[in-house]
Formats: sequence, structure tokens, C-alpha cells
Amino acid sequence: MSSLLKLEKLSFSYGDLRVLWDVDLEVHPGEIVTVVGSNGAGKSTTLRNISRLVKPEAGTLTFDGHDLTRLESHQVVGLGVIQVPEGRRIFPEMTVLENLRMGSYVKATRADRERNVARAFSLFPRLEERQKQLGGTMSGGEQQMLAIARGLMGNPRLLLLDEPSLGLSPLFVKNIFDIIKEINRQGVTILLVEQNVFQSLRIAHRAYVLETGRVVLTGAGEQLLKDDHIKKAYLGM
Amino acid sequence: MIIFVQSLLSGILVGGVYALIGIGLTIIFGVMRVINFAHGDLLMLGMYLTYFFFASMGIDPFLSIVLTAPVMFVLGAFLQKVFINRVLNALPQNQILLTIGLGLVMSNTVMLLFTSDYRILTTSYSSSALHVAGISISTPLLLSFAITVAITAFLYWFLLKTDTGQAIRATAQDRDAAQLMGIDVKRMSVLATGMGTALAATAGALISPTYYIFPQVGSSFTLKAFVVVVLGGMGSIVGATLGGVVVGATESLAAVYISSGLKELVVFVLFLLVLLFRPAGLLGKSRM
Amino acid sequence: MRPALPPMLRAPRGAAVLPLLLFAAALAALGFLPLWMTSPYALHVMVLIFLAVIQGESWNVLGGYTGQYSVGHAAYFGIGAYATMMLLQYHHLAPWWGVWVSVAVAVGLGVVIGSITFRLRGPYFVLASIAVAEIIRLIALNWTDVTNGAEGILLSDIPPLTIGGRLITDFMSKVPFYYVGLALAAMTIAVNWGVQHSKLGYYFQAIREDQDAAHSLGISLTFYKNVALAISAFFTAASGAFYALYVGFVDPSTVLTVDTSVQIVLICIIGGIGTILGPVVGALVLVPLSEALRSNVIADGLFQLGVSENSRTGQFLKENLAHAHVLIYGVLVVVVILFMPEGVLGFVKGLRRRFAGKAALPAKGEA
Amino acid sequence: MAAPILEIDRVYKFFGGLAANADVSFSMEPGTILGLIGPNGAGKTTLFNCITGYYPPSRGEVRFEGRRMNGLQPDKVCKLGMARTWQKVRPLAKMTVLDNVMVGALARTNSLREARRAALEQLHVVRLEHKEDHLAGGLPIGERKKLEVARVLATQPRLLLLDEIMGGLNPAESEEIIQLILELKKTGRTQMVIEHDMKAIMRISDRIVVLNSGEKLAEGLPAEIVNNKDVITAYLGDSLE
Repeated sequence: MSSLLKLEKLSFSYGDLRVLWDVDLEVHPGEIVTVVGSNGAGKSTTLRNISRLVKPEAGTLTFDGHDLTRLESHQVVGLGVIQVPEGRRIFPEMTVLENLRMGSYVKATRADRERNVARAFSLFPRLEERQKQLGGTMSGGEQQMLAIARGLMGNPRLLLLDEPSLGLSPLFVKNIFDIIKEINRQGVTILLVEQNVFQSLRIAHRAYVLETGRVVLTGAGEQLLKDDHIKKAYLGM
Repeated sequence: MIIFVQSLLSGILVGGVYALIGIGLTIIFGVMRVINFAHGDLLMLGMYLTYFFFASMGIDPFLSIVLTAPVMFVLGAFLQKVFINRVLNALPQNQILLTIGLGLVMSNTVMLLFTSDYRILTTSYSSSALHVAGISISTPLLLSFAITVAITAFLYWFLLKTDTGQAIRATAQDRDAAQLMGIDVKRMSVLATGMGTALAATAGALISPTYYIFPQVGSSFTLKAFVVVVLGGMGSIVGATLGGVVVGATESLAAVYISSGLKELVVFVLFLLVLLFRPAGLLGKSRM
Repeated sequence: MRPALPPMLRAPRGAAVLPLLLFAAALAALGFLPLWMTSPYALHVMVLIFLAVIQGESWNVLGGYTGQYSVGHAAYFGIGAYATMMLLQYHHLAPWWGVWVSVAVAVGLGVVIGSITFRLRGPYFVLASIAVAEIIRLIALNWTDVTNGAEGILLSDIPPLTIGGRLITDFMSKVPFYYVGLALAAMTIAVNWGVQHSKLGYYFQAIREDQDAAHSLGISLTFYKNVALAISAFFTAASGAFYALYVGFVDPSTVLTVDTSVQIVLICIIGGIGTILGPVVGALVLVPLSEALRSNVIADGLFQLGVSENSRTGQFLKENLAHAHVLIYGVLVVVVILFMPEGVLGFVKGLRRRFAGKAALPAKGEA
Repeated sequence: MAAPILEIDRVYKFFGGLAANADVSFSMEPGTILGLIGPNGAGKTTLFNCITGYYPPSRGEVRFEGRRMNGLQPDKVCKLGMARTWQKVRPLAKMTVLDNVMVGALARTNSLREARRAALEQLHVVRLEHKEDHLAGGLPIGERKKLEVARVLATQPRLLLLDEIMGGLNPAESEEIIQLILELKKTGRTQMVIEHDMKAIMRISDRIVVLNSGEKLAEGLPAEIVNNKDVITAYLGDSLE
């Protein structure tokens, strides 16, 4: 199977603080791939490199035959690589509906706007009730729904999800993971970055474990779930 | 009572133009987090362009806005690309000094070309006034207010309802998130500076029939623009609109009830008080 | 990497002998200069340079070392100028007494303003400093009974300075102003040196580098910012008094405008802020440049080089170059911010390092 | 049992309506190391800020050596003997390494000579004396972290609060910091450490406090914490078997 996204020997530093060391990572069409690791392991940084919010020091990034290192952020979005950033990053002074509209800012996706809004509302009925509310006034969980819905507005071929469960109540966390599975079932390839190791490994086809900027383990999700190394890495047991 | 209503009213009318100046400054600040200290000088350039169109081609100052605004938009876009864009990540002090320097260049170039003489643009209606119920309102002021309202309404529509306008607001609210929506934030910065510049110049055109035109006129408007914007909360367009009206009305009332020489002083004291006690502006935290 | 020297071989800190000798030598040379340089115009230019040095070094304490970018120093300059003039003209208090009153007023006001505005940071502090200076200007403009408003105050004459009945000077020529200016300039340089080599300097710079970190290291931000402002206001006011007496006239539009504040900042920016030498370099660049433009030296030079004096260009140059000095300031600021944000000094240091081929060496800077 | 050096007594901190810390209480004994852990956004740094005077707690009390600290400014807190480092290091970039540490030392003396001596001593403790002439902004991250420790030590704190002092370091550098923390403990200094490296925190801490969404989730010896079900859930997510 050919890969949709491929990172080879990706290295990145903030100033002189090296955050990623030779990261290799692949996502195949239709997969859910998860990257787990503790705080500061470099998970978000990996996604920010893919979205070109930051520029890598070395290594290659390819999406569907395109060399991402030659592109600007907004061009990457144009290819259908859409990131739902950590901390939601909702536009606080815009309504729910306006936030969704921004999700289909890219010209090619504007034609599908109505259909995508309808899809978002069917996935998240809560958003339909709140469509006139300002993004900044919503609860964390609602904002997370909006952030994901906003990401879907751009007809993603690859959805990058950065810590979607962070700061949510346990009940809601389960909800979010169900929705991620559902989105994937509808045909969207997903690269998921998570601290919630159990849940994300459970839904992932494959997983990478990142430790201080290096991939230390990779394999099928279910298989890693049974691995002792995971527990050790997280709790020092 | 009549005096109060009269001065409040003319204050609000002038405040409309202040609002326009403030909105321009706040859009530039909102998108790039750069405080434009050359804002008043851009307004001054707008005044001179208007004067030029009037004196050499006989075009009415209010009509010439359709020429002045696009020309100044291009100038603003140029300033962003060539100068401001390079200091986006510099210390705020350096950003401030850069725009101060640009302002000095503008005002002194104009001085070299046109001397520092005061110029007056007199239209047929410059000194006419409308009388209603014992209150008289200057015609040019009324006209300029009407145009201001129209422009502001258009601006609100543009920023709230169009994709490009929303993209500008999105960039101001969260630059990274905007990029993740596929918004070209560099382009938005150029656009915002162009718009801010065009708005300042439009304000200059609007006041040219009622103010003296001279190269140094900008600095007092720069200061006024800061007051307007800080009152409303940096980066808030609604805030700048309100701030403009508040400053206009305060000035006008202070001129009548305290002394016309001290009207600006009252405004600056108000400014300091807001800076110190409500640093987020009168409306509280709010963005574009 | 530079190998670390063993401790005994390192020069003891605070005893930089060579700069001290150079400073003394320059001072001595400047002291004797008026003996053979008698042209009033040359003396005038020197006085202006001294004035710029005093202004720049004074601002440097607050803006350069402490990182508090005041763009409102016209307030202190103007207060120094106005108070000295009013005391002399209306109350016949000799300037060498009056200046103490005026600096006291400036320092007192500065500390009051500082206590209020120092909690603002970054651009907000800049805006507040401008607003305060504007308020002072508007007061001077409108409090006509005391300040004579927009007309300003014209000095009739300065009383002769006598000590024990012996006449020291009658202030009739530019020479006494030359020496007063030189003394003040030397003093402000010394003050900067003193700041740099004391606890104050360490604390000021810590505040400039990172206010929160400084705060956590036991530094009271408001107190030390106020100390910096007091020193800065003291000498800025003194420079204002010096200027007013030298020119013999003050009005709000020459000593209290935003332009005055900006020019004070420029002296430091162009030379390099936060260094002792920066304001001196800035003054040496700015004053001769603007004088050359003002006195048409440049236009004359162009005519000598073959530009026809009677052509349209020639006429234009002759009429306008004299007014171009502020334009040149503007161009200089833009160029300096874009291409040498550390000022001329930093730029030269960078060049030197590049030629010496050790560009990346993070060695100790001189300031 | 010695009197506690630090007592956190039912501390709350609200931002707007949001509680970043809620009803947090614990205390520290002199000479011990306390590890403060919790997932992202648990309120650890907020608590540091409440303790060191950057924010006043909204409710509750912070007592240091029996003295109520609420409302004291950070400079006062430092002078009283409690000092902190920063999660994101804050070197005084355009000053030299030695000058950075001297700024800390000047909290206890007015003499530059004395401050210089004290600073060199602390640079020796963190093994940075060979870099004293370098600009702080040019140091690599590991050395900047050490500089931060030296600078804080120079203010002669009895209680040291270290915020993610090992973040971004490679294993060798982390090990050096761990050794440093253990050495400081031997000299009798009390330390509170926020850290994400679990192996490290379990090794050095005498006690551990776990925060989760602003509240104290657990407190105890390292061995107890590792086996605490709530803690595992907070870190790895709900296993939902």
C-alpha cells in the first residue's frame, strides 16, 4: 500500500533546543494513525511541521506526491491536509457558524459549504443549537466539537488532530473518540496525537510512540496496548 | 441646554471622523500587532492628495475620495511589504521607531515639496450651515459624517459578511489558526495595512474642507488615533467606533465648558486614566 | 571557542584603565580647544553636540539600560528649560540656582508620573509617556499667566557669574556655554559609567532583559525604574536649562513637542542604545549632519562639484536642503532599524567581528 | 517532626470563572524534595505563581516559615528566602553568564566584589565557571538551565521551586541536573520540583503531590503514587475496561 503522508528523517529545533530527531512516520490512506508520548515528546511539533507552521531543520515531508517543504501553510491546507490544533484555537469573536465558514475558506471547498455545514450539524447536533453563539463563550467540550467540525469543513483528505481530548471531562472524552472513529469510517484518513494513551491506541490502526523527540516504538494499536514499555514510559514503573 | 446639545452633536459628528482614523489604526494593529505611529502622516497625505485634486482639477473633496482611497491603499500595501513586514517579530520599540521614522519621512518630504505653509481648501459649502430647532450644524461636517457612516457600514459588512473580511478578522484573532484554515496571512497583512492607510487618508479627505492643511498636521492626529483606539480596546473595531465618538464628544464639550485650549488636555487625561485603570479599553476585552 | 583565562590573568573588573585614560585625554583636548578654535560657528556646533550628548546620555539611563522607552522626554527637557527661564526672567533668580529648582521639579514630577505609568509595559508605556509630555505641553501653552503661552519667554540677559566679588564670566560669548556644555556632557558620561559599574546598572539591565525574571530575583521593579527615571529626568532637565539659557528663548513648540522627544531617542538609537559611547556617536552623526544641511554646506558642495546653481535643481537644492534635516532623521531611523538595529556602534562591532572571522563567538560585549 | 517550611492552605485561583487551582492544600518539611506532577493544564505553574507572588491566590493562604505570603510581590518573596526558576528559561540574554548570577547575588549584598565572589561560587556549583564570560543568550539549552539554577541559588533561598528544569534536555544533561538537585538536598535546601520525566521525579522526590484539573488528586510517597489508580487514569486516560 502506498503512503498518503510520509515523513523521513524529520529533524526540528526551536532555536538551539532540539525537539525532533530523525522522525520517520507514514500514514496510509484510510488509516487512523496515532502518535502517543508524554508532554514535550515532540508530538505537536511533528504536526506543526506537517502543517508548515514551523520549518524543519532537515528531512523530507511528502503528501500524495507533493513535497510539503516547498509549500506555505495555506497551500498545504489547499491540498486537503487539515490540522485541528491543540487547545482548539477557535476564533473567539466569531460565531459558531462563522467559525465553520472559515473552515471552508479555501476556494475549492466553498461550493460544498452548505453540505459540509449540514454534515457538521449532524455529527454535532449541539453546534446547530449554538450556531449564533460566539466561539469564545463556549465550554471546552463544545469548542472541541467546533474545532473538529471546522476542520471537516475543508474536505480533508488527511485530518491532523492535536490532543482532541485534552481538558475534557471523562464522559466527553469517550464521545470524542467515538466521533473520530465515525469520521474515519466516512473515509477521512486521520493522524491523531494524544496523551490519552489507552483510548487512542484502542481506535488506532497503527501507532508511534515518541520519546524526547524520537520514535521509540511502532506497531499496531492493539498490540502496543499490551506493551509494558508504554506503562514504563509514562509512570516510570 | 441648547449649547450642550449643540456641542455634543458637533462633537459626535467630528467623532465619526475620529472613529474612521481609529478603525484604520486598529485594523493594522489587529492583524499585525504593530502600532502605526505614522498613521496621522498618512492622514496628512490624504489631505494633500485631496487638496491637489481640488486645486488642480477642481474635484470636490468628498468626491475625490474615490481616487484618494485607492492610491493610498496601494501606498499602504507598499509600506507593509517593504518596511513593516520586516519588523513583525522585532521588539515593539523598534516597530514604533520604524513607523515614527516613516512618518518623519512623509511629513518632511511633503514639507520640501509644498513648504510648510498652511493651505485652506474652500468649497462653496465650506461655511454654510444647517439650522434646526435653534441648533446649527456645519454642512461639511454633516456631509463628512454621512460619508463616514456609509463607509463604516460598508466596512462592517465587508468584515462580517465576506470571506476575505472574515479572513482578516480570523488572522487578527489567531494568526496560527488562520493559517490552518488555508488563509494566506501575509496577504491579509498587506490587505489590512492597505485598508488602514486608505481609511486614514479618507478621514484626511473628509476633514480637508474644515481643517488647515500643513505637513505637520499628522502628529496630533496620530496621538488622537491612539486615544481613540486605546479607549475602545486595541484591535477592536466596535471599540474604535465608540472611542472616536467618545473622544469627539469629550473634546467638544471640554471646549465649551472648560476652555477650547484645554480640550485636548482633557482627552489626554482621559487617555491616561483608561490606560491605567481599564487597559483593555472601555468595552473590556474584545477583538476584531 | 575562546579558552577561559585563569583567574589571575584576567583584568580586574571595573578598572578599565585604557578607556579612562582616553576619556581624560579627550576631555583635556576639548578643554583647550577654544584657545585656538575661536570661530563662533564652530563653537556653536560644539555646543549643540554637547547638548545632544547630554540629552542622549540622560535618556540612555532609562531607555538604554533599563529598557523603558520613553518617547516623552520633552516633558523633562521642557520643564528644565521653562522653570529656569521663568525663575530668571520673572523672579531674577540666577540660573545656577534656578537650575537646581528646575531639576528638582522635573525629578519630582518624573517620579510621580513614573509611579503611575511604570506598571504599563511595552507599547503602552510608550503611549503613556507621549501622553504625559503632551499634557505638559498643553499646560505650558494654555497657562498663559505663568508661561506666557504660545509666545514663550524671551530672556533679557544672564547676570554675570561672580565668586567672592571676582567676575568669572559674563556669558557674552559662546565660550562659557562651551565649557558648561562640556562639563555637563562629561558629567552625564561619568554618570553612565557609574551606573554601569554599580549594582544599579546590574539591576537596570536585568529589568531591561526580562522584567519577570528580574522581579523573581529580588528586584523591586517600580523602585528601580523610578531611580532610573529620576537620574534621567535630572540631567534631561539640566540639558533643558542649558539649552534655554544658550538660545535665550523658550516656547512650547520648540522644547515640548513630540519631535523633541523623538530626537532625543534618535541620538541613542543611531549610536547604539545601552552603551556609554552610543549617544556620543549619535550626537557626532546627527548634529554635524543637520548643521551641514541647515547651513547649505552640502548644497554649496554640490555646486562646486558642477551642479549648476542657477538650474532648477540648483534652485531647489538651495531653497530646500536647509529644511531637509528632519527628513534625513527619518531616513536614518528607518535605515538604522532595518539594517543596524544595534546602532552604528553595534554595526561597526559586527563588521569588525566579521573581518576578524569570528562572527559566531558569543563573547562579552563592552556594555 | 519539624515545623513545615511551606504550607499551602486551601488555595484557589480563578481566572474569570475558571478555577486554575481549587482547594489545594499540602505542606513541606525543611530539607525535603517535593515533586509536583500532573497532566498538561493541571495548574502546576499557576500554583508556582501563587506561591511566589506573581498572582495573589483568590482564596486560601500560602505560608512560608509560618509567615503569610499572600499579596507579597515576587521581589519580597525572593528576599524572604523563596526563589523560583522558569519553565521557559529566562536568561538575561545580553548580559554575561557571570553578570546574570551576580544579579541574583545582589539581592543579598550591595558590593559588586562580594556579589562577584558569590556568583563565581554558584557557577562552580553548577559547573559553568568556564562560561562566565559568555553572553547568556548564546548558551545551549542545557547550560541555560544550569545558569538559571545558579542565578537563583545566588539569592540564597531556603526554599527552591524548580519549574520543569529538565524539560528539553537530553538524558545526560537531565542526569546532571538530577545530581545537582540531590547535591543541593545534601546542603539542606528544600526543593519543590515540577517535572514531566516520571523516572526522574520518582527518583528524587521524598513526597509527590499530583494535581489534575486544578485540584489535588493524590499525595504520598513515590511508590504509593505509581500504584494509585486515579493517577494512572489521569495520565494514561480512562482504561474503561
